Amino acid sequence: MTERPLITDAPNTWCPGCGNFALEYAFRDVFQELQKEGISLEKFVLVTGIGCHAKIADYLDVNSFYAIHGRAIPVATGIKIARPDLHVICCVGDGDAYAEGLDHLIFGAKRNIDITVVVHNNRVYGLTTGQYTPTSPLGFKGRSTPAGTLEYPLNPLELMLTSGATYIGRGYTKNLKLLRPLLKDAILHKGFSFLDVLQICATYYDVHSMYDSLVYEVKEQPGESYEEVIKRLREWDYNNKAPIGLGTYYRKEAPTFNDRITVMKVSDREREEIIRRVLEEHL
Amino acid sequence: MTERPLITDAPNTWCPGCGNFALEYAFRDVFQELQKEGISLEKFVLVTGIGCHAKIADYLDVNSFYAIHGRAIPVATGIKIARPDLHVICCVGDGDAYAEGLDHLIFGAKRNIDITVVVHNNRVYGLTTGQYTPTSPLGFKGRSTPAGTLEYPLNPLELMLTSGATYIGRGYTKNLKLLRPLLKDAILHKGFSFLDVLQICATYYDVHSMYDSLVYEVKEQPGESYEEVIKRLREWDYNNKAPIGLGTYYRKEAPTFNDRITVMKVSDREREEIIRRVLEEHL
Amino acid sequence: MNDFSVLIGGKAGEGLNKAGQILAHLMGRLGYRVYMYYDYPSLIRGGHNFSVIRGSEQKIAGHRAGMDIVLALNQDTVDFHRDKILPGGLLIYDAYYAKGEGMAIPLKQIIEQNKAPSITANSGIIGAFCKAVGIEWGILEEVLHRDIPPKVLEINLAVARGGFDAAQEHQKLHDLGRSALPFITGNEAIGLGLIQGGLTTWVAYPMTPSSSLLHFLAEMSDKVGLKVIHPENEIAVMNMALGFAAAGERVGVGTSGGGFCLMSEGLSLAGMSETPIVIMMGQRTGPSTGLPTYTGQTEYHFLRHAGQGEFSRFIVAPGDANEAFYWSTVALNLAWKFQIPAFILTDKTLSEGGYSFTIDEIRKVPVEDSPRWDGTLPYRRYAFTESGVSPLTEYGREKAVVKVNGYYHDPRGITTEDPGIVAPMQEKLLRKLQGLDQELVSYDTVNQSGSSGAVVALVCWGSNKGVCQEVAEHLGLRMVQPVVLWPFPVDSLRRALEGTSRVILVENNATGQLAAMMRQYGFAVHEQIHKYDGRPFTVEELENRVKGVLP
Amino acid sequence: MNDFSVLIGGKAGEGLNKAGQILAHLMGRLGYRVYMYYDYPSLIRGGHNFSVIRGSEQKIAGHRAGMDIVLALNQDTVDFHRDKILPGGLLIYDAYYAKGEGMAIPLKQIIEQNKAPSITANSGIIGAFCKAVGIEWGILEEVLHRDIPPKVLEINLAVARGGFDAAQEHQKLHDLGRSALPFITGNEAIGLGLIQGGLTTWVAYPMTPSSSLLHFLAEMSDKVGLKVIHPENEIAVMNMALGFAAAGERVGVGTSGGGFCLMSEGLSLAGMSETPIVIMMGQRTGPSTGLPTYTGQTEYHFLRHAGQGEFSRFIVAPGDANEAFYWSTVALNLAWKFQIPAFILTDKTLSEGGYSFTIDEIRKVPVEDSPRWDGTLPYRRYAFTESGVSPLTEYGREKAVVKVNGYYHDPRGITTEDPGIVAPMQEKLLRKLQGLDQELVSYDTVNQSGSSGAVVALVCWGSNKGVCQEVAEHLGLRMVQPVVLWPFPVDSLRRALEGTSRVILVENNATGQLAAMMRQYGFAVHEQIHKYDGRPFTVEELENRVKGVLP
Ligand SMILES: Cc1ncc(C[n+]2csc(CCOP(=O)(O)OP(=O)(O)O)c2C)c(N)n1
Ligand SMILES: Cc1ncc(C[n+]2csc(CCOP(=O)(O)OP(=O)(O)O)c2C)c(N)n1
Ligand code: SF4
Ligand code: SF4
Ligand SMILES: [Mg+2]
Ligand SMILES: [Mg+2]
Repeated sequence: MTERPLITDAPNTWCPGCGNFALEYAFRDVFQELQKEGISLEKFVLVTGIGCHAKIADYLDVNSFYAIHGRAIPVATGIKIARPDLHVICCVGDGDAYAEGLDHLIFGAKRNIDITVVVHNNRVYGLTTGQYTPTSPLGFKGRSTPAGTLEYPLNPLELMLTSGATYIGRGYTKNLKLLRPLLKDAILHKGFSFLDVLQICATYYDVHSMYDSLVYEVKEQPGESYEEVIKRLREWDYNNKAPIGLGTYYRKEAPTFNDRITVMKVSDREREEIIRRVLEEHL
Repeated sequence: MTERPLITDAPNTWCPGCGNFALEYAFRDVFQELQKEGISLEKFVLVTGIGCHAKIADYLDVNSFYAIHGRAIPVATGIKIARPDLHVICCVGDGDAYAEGLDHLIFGAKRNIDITVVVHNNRVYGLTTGQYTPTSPLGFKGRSTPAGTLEYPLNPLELMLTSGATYIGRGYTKNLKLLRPLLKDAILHKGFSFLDVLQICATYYDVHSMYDSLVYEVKEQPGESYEEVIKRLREWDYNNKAPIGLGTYYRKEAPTFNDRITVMKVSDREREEIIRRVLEEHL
Repeated sequence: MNDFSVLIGGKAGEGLNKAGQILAHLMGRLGYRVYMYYDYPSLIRGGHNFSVIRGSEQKIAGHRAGMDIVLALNQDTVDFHRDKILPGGLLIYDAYYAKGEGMAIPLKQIIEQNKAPSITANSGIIGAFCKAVGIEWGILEEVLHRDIPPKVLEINLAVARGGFDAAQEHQKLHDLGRSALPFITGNEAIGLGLIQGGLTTWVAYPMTPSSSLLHFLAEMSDKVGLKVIHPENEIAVMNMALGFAAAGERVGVGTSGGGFCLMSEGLSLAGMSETPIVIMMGQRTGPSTGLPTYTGQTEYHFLRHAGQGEFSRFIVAPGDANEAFYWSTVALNLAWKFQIPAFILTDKTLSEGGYSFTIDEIRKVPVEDSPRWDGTLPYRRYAFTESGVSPLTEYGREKAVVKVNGYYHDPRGITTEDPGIVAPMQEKLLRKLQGLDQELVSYDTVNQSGSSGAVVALVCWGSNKGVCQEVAEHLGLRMVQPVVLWPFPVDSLRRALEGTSRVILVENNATGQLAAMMRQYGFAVHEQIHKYDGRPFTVEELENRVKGVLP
Repeated sequence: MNDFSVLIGGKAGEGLNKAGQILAHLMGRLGYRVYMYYDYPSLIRGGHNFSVIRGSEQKIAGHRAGMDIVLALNQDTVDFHRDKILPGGLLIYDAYYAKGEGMAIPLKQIIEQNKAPSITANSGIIGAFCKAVGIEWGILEEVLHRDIPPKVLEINLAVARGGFDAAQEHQKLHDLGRSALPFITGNEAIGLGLIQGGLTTWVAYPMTPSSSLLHFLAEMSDKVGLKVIHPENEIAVMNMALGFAAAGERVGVGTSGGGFCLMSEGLSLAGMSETPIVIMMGQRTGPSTGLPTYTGQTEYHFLRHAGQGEFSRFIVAPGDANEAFYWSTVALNLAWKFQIPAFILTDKTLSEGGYSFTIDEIRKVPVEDSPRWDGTLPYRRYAFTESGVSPLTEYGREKAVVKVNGYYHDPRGITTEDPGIVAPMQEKLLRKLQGLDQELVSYDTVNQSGSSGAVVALVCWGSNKGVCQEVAEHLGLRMVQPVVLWPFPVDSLRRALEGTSRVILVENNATGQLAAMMRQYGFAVHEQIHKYDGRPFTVEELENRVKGVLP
């Protein structure tokens, strides 16, 4: 078994107090734990969008694809279809996954492709210096909306349930103790796993005291109906003050996209044979 | 009041038996009715994507923007923000609105922009000759999936509710009597109105006998809770056989995007004055 | 020389593409080399569709304006095409749905007698055609056996026989006594060439004229172990394909202009991250949705420059099915060998046109790949090398940490903003073009035909190859066709144009895209012939246009 | 000549951009014309940021490598920049966080004494700077009053005073005795130019270096009645903007390369549907995410050819703030007058650089619009005209049925596939370029400076104007800068280059994009100087590079 520190020597450029650190360390710990449980480190692939969150691709010493803004999920999908043996994890931002590339998030869930999507949801565009995102509250004063936004936020958990995600949870970067098992759980879930992680942006949207006063741990309710799950998911609408549940909200066993694919290997010789045969059909 | 036939002389190229005819005539009738009720015809703007459905932009003799595949909704949004006095209606396809441009549909709903989106949902790509769409049933054998699709369909009604649409209904091209009042209702609703219209594709997906045996008219239930609405919306999942409700499922009064904007007009002289002032601030 | 053209026309939904193929197969049986042009508007039923099938002793890749036979299933066909009938030619038409001068066939009656569906009118008029040109019933029977699905074979045979019996012999189509060649479309040739090159995955979103390639590969997927994925849109297509490539698949994507726009951001990511990818780009008449089912040659420069930043790419524009097959294999090889995007640039004419295909004339190309990682640790995805190409490995290899990155990065793939790494990394990206250029020395990047000593040259690219070649032969001109469009084959083109004093460019666009590129490299362009109404040139039309600019 | 440069450096989050502005304002007060370069990596806190502020008697638009004063808030600044200090220059540094040779200021103590936040270190070191160069306290006080928000003014004044008192006079910065000019960034100049041109709507998604224009216009929106919309992504941006334009708004969008890729399909729709639109395209170092906060000039050809099909467009690349203002107004006018997309092509250097701005030197441009519909029925959105421009009206006008269409269409805007309409419609789209070319005769599309009789010309575009102009002056060369990049100003460029025998191109890219375009139009290019590490040229660096290629 490799003994790797798992953190690269790339200089870390997150702001002091940034919630991304918690995610970085949680991932490191979970990778180490999973390695002990027999998953070799080469089997992890981290796919990221662009934003502060995405720098994690440089910081964690595992396979990575540092892709483009909003497009981590299709990249991850390609990797997973090609190589079902890999654990493909997307670290994406809320601007990334809920604005620029929202459709891919929904289609990932719809396909139940067996990847894990972790949204570093700081409810702001961090790297581009503080504009609103689809989960910013109504009236958010960002640099593109100095007079306040004109839209209500989306509730990503509800959206994911509707879209077919088979694992849905919410984490919080100030609750590392919960974050680790959540990440591990999501990674090990077979099917499309979705985690919305409330991540503190120390510079542009530091609402940790608000979160601290509202969060509580949810307990999984295995026998629940779909409507009951929705009700729970809607307890907090990302806008008004309400109790904010952390933990696993939903989990379902279902065939994944890969489960439905069967492909055989064909040699170069066989290919030529097939081409000849096709051409004969076209005489 | 103008007396216009409302159907252009453009040669109609839909297949015999195509459900788009029903939509064309329903629109014509509704425009005529609304004109009688005092909305002048110039106030309607039809924005379309690309596909068989989109040809309606050529056939109806009203203002139109025949846009590109998947992008009718942003075009319509721009028109509506610029000109709140216009009634902006998007005729889009299921490939168009649920695949290529799904994000725009969700953001239209999220903004509660006061436009009407009518999806000609034939559950197939018509114009590109019969591939599956996001509402085709699992296992659909289209030209890109000869062995059958590997994904469950989306339920667009549920997705729209989650996203913030304030009017949600379902129509059927073989029920013209219901289609007309539905269209009218959706157009007159203030806020984002969404109609999924089950449209027969005579050539690539003619399931009218299935629909005929399953459809029934839903009655609006004004006092319903959100979870109850969802339950009703989920009665049919676009995959399995189940009763298919037609009519209005949801309606809510809420401020629209335009309601939240206030813009004043500024003359060219005033502009120059402001520029001078800004420059003085930069000394 | 034997050169024979037949046009069959009717409404969309009447199977005119299929009918054209049957006619092509019939001519093939008589030893003809065949080309087929299929013209259809963007609609599913109705309108006016037609196929022109031309057979010749020589291999051809273009159609003529004049027709020996016109087969009219409706009045539109008579009205639109009667003027094209050559002296001594013949109109064969449906006696019920059309009026005209020629041979009327009571198809409606025949169909009714046989209680056949109306779509069999096709077979009926093809029966009449066979009789008229002296093709034996037995040959038609055999072709229909191959081309018509068993379920409906009997009924089609019956109607074809009815048509055959109702017609009279008009002009004997000479039997060349050679065996038939496979008849395939440009897109089928691309698909087969890719399969030959070891393609394992195809990702595409439907868009004319690339859809038929998606359909063909989807049909083939079971047979050749191909994964064929049709995702939510072209953005997903491109990025998913890059994921496949990074995971070790040999992958390609197909699209047309509008879809390609959406891929261009991912293209730039491919460039920066050095992820190989093959892109089939089928041109049609633009701008925007333009004429979705017609042709054009307007995306050469767009492909050349698409995506922000500067990086190496390869563009090839095959001129017929043989070239399409061969260069598709090569494009896959070059994409992987150099870890760059490789474009197969086609247009509707090539992609959906039908060609006699001669696989035995095609030079065999073995599957080539990137240099592979030798296991030295740490793995450096972007190791600096003389060639600019770094040894490749895919995710999951023991001990390798594979970091793919769209930012500027150090050799390990970790983001850097250090100007001392950025500049050599940019050079690495562009240095591959030199290797590519050298590699291409051993390929025929510029085709030449016609009169090799002629001082007037017709220069064209892509699907105009066929018509230009013929016109050059008729008029004693030189024909020069760059097949590789990037890196621009300056030396080969210079050699091909040596001794010319007048260079005439022929393009299906309005501005002259190859002309602009040639000028950039110091080549003189004296005349430009453009066509931009969505229709390809016929031989006659081009010949007249060329005569108009000859001194 | 008075020419003075100061560099202030520290970590991101320490307000070094703001500090640079204050320094610029201070020099402005002494009558200097100022240019500021701001260098920062893509991160929010930490790392190394610095601003170079240069004042000169003449207007300048570039920075020098050598510094008269370096203000170091940390050790990195000392380490990275100490070599740049000119003979007689001075290092002023924070006594606690840095070590060096020069003037140590006990900023930490001053801050602690005043119980000030650490970000005020900025003001402290600026105080020291003022004392060192003999700027009176009163002037600094006045500038801080304007530049620092009232809430934190007192505390900053106190720290500044502490710094001022702790420093010694070193070298007197000559007071030129002229009044100050406004100091604005390139993006602010564009924003103001667009407002001057009657902009009513701005739609954008954040992307460096266009974000600051979005922010500026968002701040201005209340004052000038501007709608500023930030939608879900760039695809929405472009298509939404086309909706605005069709509804009668004067609208623009802003982005950088990756976002522009996503707009290119909508761009082609603008072309086909003849919907006017202004696009501000801020270049940064590519490919892909590249170096998001650094500069480049790699999208000229991409803009020229983006989008499928062929249609008219306008591209202007201003070289400084004055040009940015003027040409932004003009771009809006031309977009509307010709119903085409008009690009304002900038780069990070121009967009985020600071310039002394002289509005009074800018030729006044009245707002121009399309010819308007005269009410004749039926309204024909795409009426054929000699100019190719059809009279415009927007949705909602009584009796007008306005049909906008991205397919080929007849004059009413109804889809057609008729080759007899398609060809003239394509010609209509391209004919506008001729009108545009004629229109541009009355504009200075190519700038010339330096020694007008010189036989050696430095040719550049965009933000390289400033450095090239200076180098040309130093070396007695001619400086030629095409501002309009499309339609390519062939005649003006020819005139500007008349009499030259050696043409040296200077570009912030690796392949030479202007060079390629010039070659295409038959211009000789003898030497090419490239820089592609994301950093702009300094005057000295360019001068050396030019000397290296001079005979
Ligand atoms: C196509 C495209 N548009 C815009 C950008 C600029 N951009 C970089 S990161 C980012 C937003 C980041 O926000 P989020 O995803 O929430 O990440 P965070 O920085 O908050 O972690 C944007 C808009 C880009 N890189 N690409
Ligand atoms: C960007 C882009 N991709 C692909 C296409 C090709 N295309 C035209 S219509 C269409 C699908 C139409 O399906 P749908 O929206 O369901 O409309 P329908 O024809 O069924 O009415 C596609 C993929 C296109 N025009 N643009
Ligand atoms: S800006 Fe916010 S999200 Fe980005 S590094 Fe700083 S604290 Fe973290
Ligand atoms: S293909 Fe289907 S949707 Fe299209 S016109 Fe024909 S029946 Fe209608
Ligand atoms: Mg964020
Ligand atoms: Mg459809």
